[in-house]
Amino acid sequence: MSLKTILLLIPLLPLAAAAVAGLFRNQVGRAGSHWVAILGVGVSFFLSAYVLYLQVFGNLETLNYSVYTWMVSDGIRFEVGFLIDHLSALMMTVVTFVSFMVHIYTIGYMAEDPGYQRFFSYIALFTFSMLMLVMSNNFLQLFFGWEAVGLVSYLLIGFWFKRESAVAAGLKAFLVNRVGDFGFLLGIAAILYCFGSMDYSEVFGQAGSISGETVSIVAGFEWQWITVICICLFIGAMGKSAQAPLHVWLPDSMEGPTPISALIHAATMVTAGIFMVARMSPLFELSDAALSFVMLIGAVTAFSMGLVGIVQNDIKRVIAYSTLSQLGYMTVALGVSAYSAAIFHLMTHAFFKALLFLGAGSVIIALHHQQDMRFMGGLRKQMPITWITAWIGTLALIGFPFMSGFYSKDSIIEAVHASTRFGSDVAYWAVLLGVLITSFYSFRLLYLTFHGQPRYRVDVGAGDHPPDGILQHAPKESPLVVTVPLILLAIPSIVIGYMTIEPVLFGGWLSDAIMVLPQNDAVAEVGSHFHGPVAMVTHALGTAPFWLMIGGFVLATFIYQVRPSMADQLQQKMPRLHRILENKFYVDEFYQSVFVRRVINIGNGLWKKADAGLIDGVLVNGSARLVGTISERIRLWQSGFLFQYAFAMIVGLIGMIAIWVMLK
Amino acid sequence: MNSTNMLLAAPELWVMVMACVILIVDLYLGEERRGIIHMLAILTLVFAAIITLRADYAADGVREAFAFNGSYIRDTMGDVLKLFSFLILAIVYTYAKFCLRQFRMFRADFYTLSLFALLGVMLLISANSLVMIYLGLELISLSSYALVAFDRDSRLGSEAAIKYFVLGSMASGMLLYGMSMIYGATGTMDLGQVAQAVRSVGSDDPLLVFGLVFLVVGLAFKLGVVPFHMWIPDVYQGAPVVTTLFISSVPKMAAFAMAIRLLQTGLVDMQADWSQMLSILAVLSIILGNVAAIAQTNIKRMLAYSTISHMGFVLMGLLPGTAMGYGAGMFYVIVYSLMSAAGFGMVILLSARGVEAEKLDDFKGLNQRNSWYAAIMAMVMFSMAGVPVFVGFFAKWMVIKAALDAGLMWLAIIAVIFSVVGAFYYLRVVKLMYFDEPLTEAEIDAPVDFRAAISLNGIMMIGLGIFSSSLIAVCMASFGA
Amino acid sequence: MPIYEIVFYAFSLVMLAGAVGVITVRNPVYAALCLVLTFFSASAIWMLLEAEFLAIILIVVYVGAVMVLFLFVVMMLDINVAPLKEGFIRYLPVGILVAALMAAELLVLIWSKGRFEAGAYPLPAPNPEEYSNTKAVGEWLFTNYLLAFEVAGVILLVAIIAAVALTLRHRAGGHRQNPSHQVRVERDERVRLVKMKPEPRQGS
Amino acid sequence: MLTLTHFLTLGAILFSLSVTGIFLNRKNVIILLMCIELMLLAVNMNFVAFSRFLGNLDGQVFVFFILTVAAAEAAIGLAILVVLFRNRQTINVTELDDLKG
Repeated sequence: MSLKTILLLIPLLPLAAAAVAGLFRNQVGRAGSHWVAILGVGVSFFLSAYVLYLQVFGNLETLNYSVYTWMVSDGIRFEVGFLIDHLSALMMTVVTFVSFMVHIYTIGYMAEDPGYQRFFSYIALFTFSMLMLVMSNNFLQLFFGWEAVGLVSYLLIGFWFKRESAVAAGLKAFLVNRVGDFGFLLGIAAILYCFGSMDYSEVFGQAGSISGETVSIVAGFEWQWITVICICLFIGAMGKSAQAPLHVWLPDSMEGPTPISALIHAATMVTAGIFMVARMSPLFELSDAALSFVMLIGAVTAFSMGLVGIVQNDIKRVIAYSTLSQLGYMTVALGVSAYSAAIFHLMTHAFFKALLFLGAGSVIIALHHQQDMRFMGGLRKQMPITWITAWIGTLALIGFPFMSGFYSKDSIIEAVHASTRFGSDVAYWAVLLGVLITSFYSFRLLYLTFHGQPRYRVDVGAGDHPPDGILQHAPKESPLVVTVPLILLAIPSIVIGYMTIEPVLFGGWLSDAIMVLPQNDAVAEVGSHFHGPVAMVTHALGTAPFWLMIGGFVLATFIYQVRPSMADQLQQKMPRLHRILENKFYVDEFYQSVFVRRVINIGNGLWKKADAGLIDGVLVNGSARLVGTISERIRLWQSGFLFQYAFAMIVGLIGMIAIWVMLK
Repeated sequence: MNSTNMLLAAPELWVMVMACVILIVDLYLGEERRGIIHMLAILTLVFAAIITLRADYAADGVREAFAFNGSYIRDTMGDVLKLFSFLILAIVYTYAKFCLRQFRMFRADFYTLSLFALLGVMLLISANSLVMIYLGLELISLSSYALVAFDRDSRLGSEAAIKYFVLGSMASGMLLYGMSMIYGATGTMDLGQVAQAVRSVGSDDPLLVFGLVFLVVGLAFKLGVVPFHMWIPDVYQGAPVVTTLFISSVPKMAAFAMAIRLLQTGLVDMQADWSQMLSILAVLSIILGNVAAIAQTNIKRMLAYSTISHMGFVLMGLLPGTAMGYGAGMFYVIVYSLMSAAGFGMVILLSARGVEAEKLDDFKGLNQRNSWYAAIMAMVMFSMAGVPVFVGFFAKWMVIKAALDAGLMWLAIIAVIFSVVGAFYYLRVVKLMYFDEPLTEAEIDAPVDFRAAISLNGIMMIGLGIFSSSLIAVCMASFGA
Repeated sequence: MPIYEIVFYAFSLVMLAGAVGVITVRNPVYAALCLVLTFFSASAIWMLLEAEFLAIILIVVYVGAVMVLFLFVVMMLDINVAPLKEGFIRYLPVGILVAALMAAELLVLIWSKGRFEAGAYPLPAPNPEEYSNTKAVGEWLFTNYLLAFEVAGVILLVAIIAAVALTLRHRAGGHRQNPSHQVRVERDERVRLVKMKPEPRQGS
Repeated sequence: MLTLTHFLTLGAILFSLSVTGIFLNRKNVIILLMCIELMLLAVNMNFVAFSRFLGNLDGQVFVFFILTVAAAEAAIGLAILVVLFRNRQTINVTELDDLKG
């Protein structure tokens, strides 16, 4: 098999699987559809890994070729083409690996769902779209992939379409993403206008030629074309990668099934924006203004979304806000020209965040779709594998030494520190404090879910839909199809950072895809102090991020571990206190009132006011309502009366004569 | 006047003769053998297509040929538009047979009237003089008025018909007033000679500008662009769905051809003036069509407003006055007609015995009732919304590009913004089909030819999108771009 | 030749008066008659323009056929006259304004800088004695405008089909003859031969 | 002396009157149809005048076709009117507002 055939097969196998599972769902049956999908995506993963292997050890050159030309109009080619360099090979492998794991996991998670085949069809279709997006060598295909992953995402958020909230969440995701896509489309249009081409290599080749040209959008203000293009493209990335203030759809997207949250809304699709900006680095590098904008948006997201995560009770929402915050870290990295650090964090994050989501899913199955952490607790005994893997995921997330997240996150913080770009000191504080917050909410989640006493009761006769806190069956460890992916994801979560930091980040491995101007190169600055992964750990032990992380751990342990156990001892002697302390709410309230009321209030405020009020209320619903109101007004013009229609025509005629005959 | 002249117009003559034949054959057929009429009509279209394709006039580099003292023209644009008229009308007939049977209105009148309307469409497409434009237009209009009132017992149908009639006649009156001005200024009816005369008189003659305004008004009414659009929603809603299906598809192509003949052939030197007029009309249509559609609950009415915005896009292709733009407009109008046919075809499909499925809610949960039909409707909606890959995207893209090339940045921006607004109501239909509970579990049943036609029509939405280059090339070649 | 001017102004005034009558009178029958008057005067003015054929056609076709059709429908529908003119006065100012605007725009063009004065459009010499307008129009119709003439025929056919399709109703329970059944009738359907024994004559 | 201006003025006034009539009449659809006839008459007036002053017959022939079409139009219009009256027992323009919005 030639290499080009392999490359073609990588996206087409999932597509074929999607078609079989979707169109012939009744013929192939449930087992048939999951076998087809897993086989398609699995083979696709191994082929991607093979391509990556060839690049790492076989010195495979960068491939850039056209697969199928749609049409040529005015010298602009519309085509499907592949650009296979280190960046895309890495993305392909990550995407197919996580997707493969999620496929296996789905067998267990969706076992009882009537839409089983449909689900497999969708996620295989998603894999195809995502692969087309990352493998693209032109803007048109990028846009197609972009829209296609979005489309599948809405379908999957609204997968349980009988739930009103799921449908609303799907619609919200759609509307918010329209704003981003609009910017993205404008950006592509501007590129087409400036360069007359949709091809990456042609556009990047000419990028320098327009660096001085300006455009006046609002009269009197001259904008650099390149800045306009980059900001428009980044607005697209903000929508897809859920950066503030376009982040509101992501927490709501947790209405979808958990495997989807893991695959699409944590590991792959939401990182498309990060990938896109990294891919466009030859453009972004030319505009300091755009990069500053990127960095500040990222910093705001990284910090504020972490805060919001602290006050959530839904286990998936906590992880969702954590995802937002981590995406913010990646965006900050992009903003300081540390593209390779962003991609590196994207990769490690894909593994450990997918792991955390799948772990959460495992808990959710065990508790019969209970997602509220106030009704969990003490699950470590019943679910040891989930528990251990969740710990691994958490340690990776908070950046514990030697774990994958440590290397990627520390590199970002160092790069921000080293950067001299306008605003980078603000961003530095944001990412630094973000470490404390990340550590705090991560451990809170762990403690509330796996430690302490169970806050649910098992009642065999409770019926099919028992109230919160009552379970029909005792929770037990999930089946192998669920735990095996957890274990397989836990391994890279531990080792991938240690193994790959040197080549990916400092060895210039990604430099065939990413362009950084020498004066902006923060990663090189960090790299000059790099003496191997072990030395990095020893060095880190004396720096702020490590101690902030420990601080978060201590704080969470004190509040969620120490205090409830004290309560256990006291509860027999003091029955009045028993009632208060038995209920975790009271602990939360104590902690809220005494400890960090301000922080909590800010978190709550951000969530309620900014999210629910301003953005949902004014921007999303408000503009929809405005259009609706205008629409209702316009309906009144169509009064149904013949003479008014005639009148409109006559007035139109008189007006046109007046304008074109009389006024000339 | 010799026989070769006659042969050029062979497709028209064939359709005219067959319309009369069907009229007579029907007298000898009982209720139960009406299917023969349908077969005859399809046969008419097939042979008309074959006759049109046997175009030997373009043999040696000649791109156009004239007949009947220059009042009739055959050219590539005309042939392509006619061929698509035949195709779409064949699809319309397939939908209509099913629908008319269901509504117990299966009469030959529908076929004869629509064939005469087709004759009008063909004549208008091939018209090269003011007289032929007027007559072709009236032939379409008169047949359409009657078709709107076709369901004789419908209150809404007769209301729509009288509104259409009064406004349509008024628009013809205005068009004629404009023609009289043009005639007065140039002294000829022949469009080629009009162009020459305009050159010698000078395009800033107020008499010509005056005539132009009236012509544009007549044209705007026929296309249905703001503020001459008022008839469209009422007529689309009030007419029986088969009629709506017909008048929303085939005559639009004729209206486009009429614009080309009048503006490009006849008044090309006044391009600066009509370009401005069309741009105002186009903007108003795109804005009003998309915004007003949002508040609609009746799918026929919603599609009517969507038509208004689509016609705004067609104008956008016309107004730069470039070959690229004309080609883009032609591509758009063909694509629009196909989309519209598919959209109303779905309305017909869902109409159970004698009740039109014209509420948006009738589409609720279609996916659960039949996922293939839901997929077709979704493709149509995506295409209308201009989602990439689907053919509607390419149509919008070409048109916007033509405007950009002509330096009309503001127009392009408005078009893009409001097509994003417009995406909302198209996607609402998709949402209803996929995420809502069906109101009825009734089986959706249709004869095999209907299913084949609607499947073909639906697949065109994506098929023409993926393989759009050849059709675009044909449209461009019609104008030498 | 003041006689031309006198004829022109006289008939113009009658014509415009008739037109005003059409849009203002209450009773549709009167409106139709006003329209007849308008057409009649227009016909006279066309005579001045030496379009004799059209002038005759206008009388024969319009006054003779179309207006009769109008009157026929008005009377058939039997509409209540009184309420039909309500609100007329209320909208009159707007109506006058629109009319004035429209007319002003048209007249500004027509009266501008002698655009249509004799300089630009000189009055051609009267047609010679033996000239026949009807023959000339007829020649054009059947040569230059052959296709248009055919299409006009088709349009009239469509009008017939449409009018019949819209208004012809078969009344339920009505008794209609079917000629084809009548022609194809067999003897057996009409005559029944009955074999019977001859009856002996009574009382013989 | 009579010039083209006179005839065109006549046509213009007639056109304006008919347009106003369509807008002004709110009660009776038949009057609307008559106004349309008036409008066509205005157009015909223009054509005949131009034809005379340009000295070419095209205008007259066009008027012939307009008259033909107008007759057909009147027939169809009145047929629709009859259908309308049968269905609604009224031809009052202000009551024809079932279709709107």
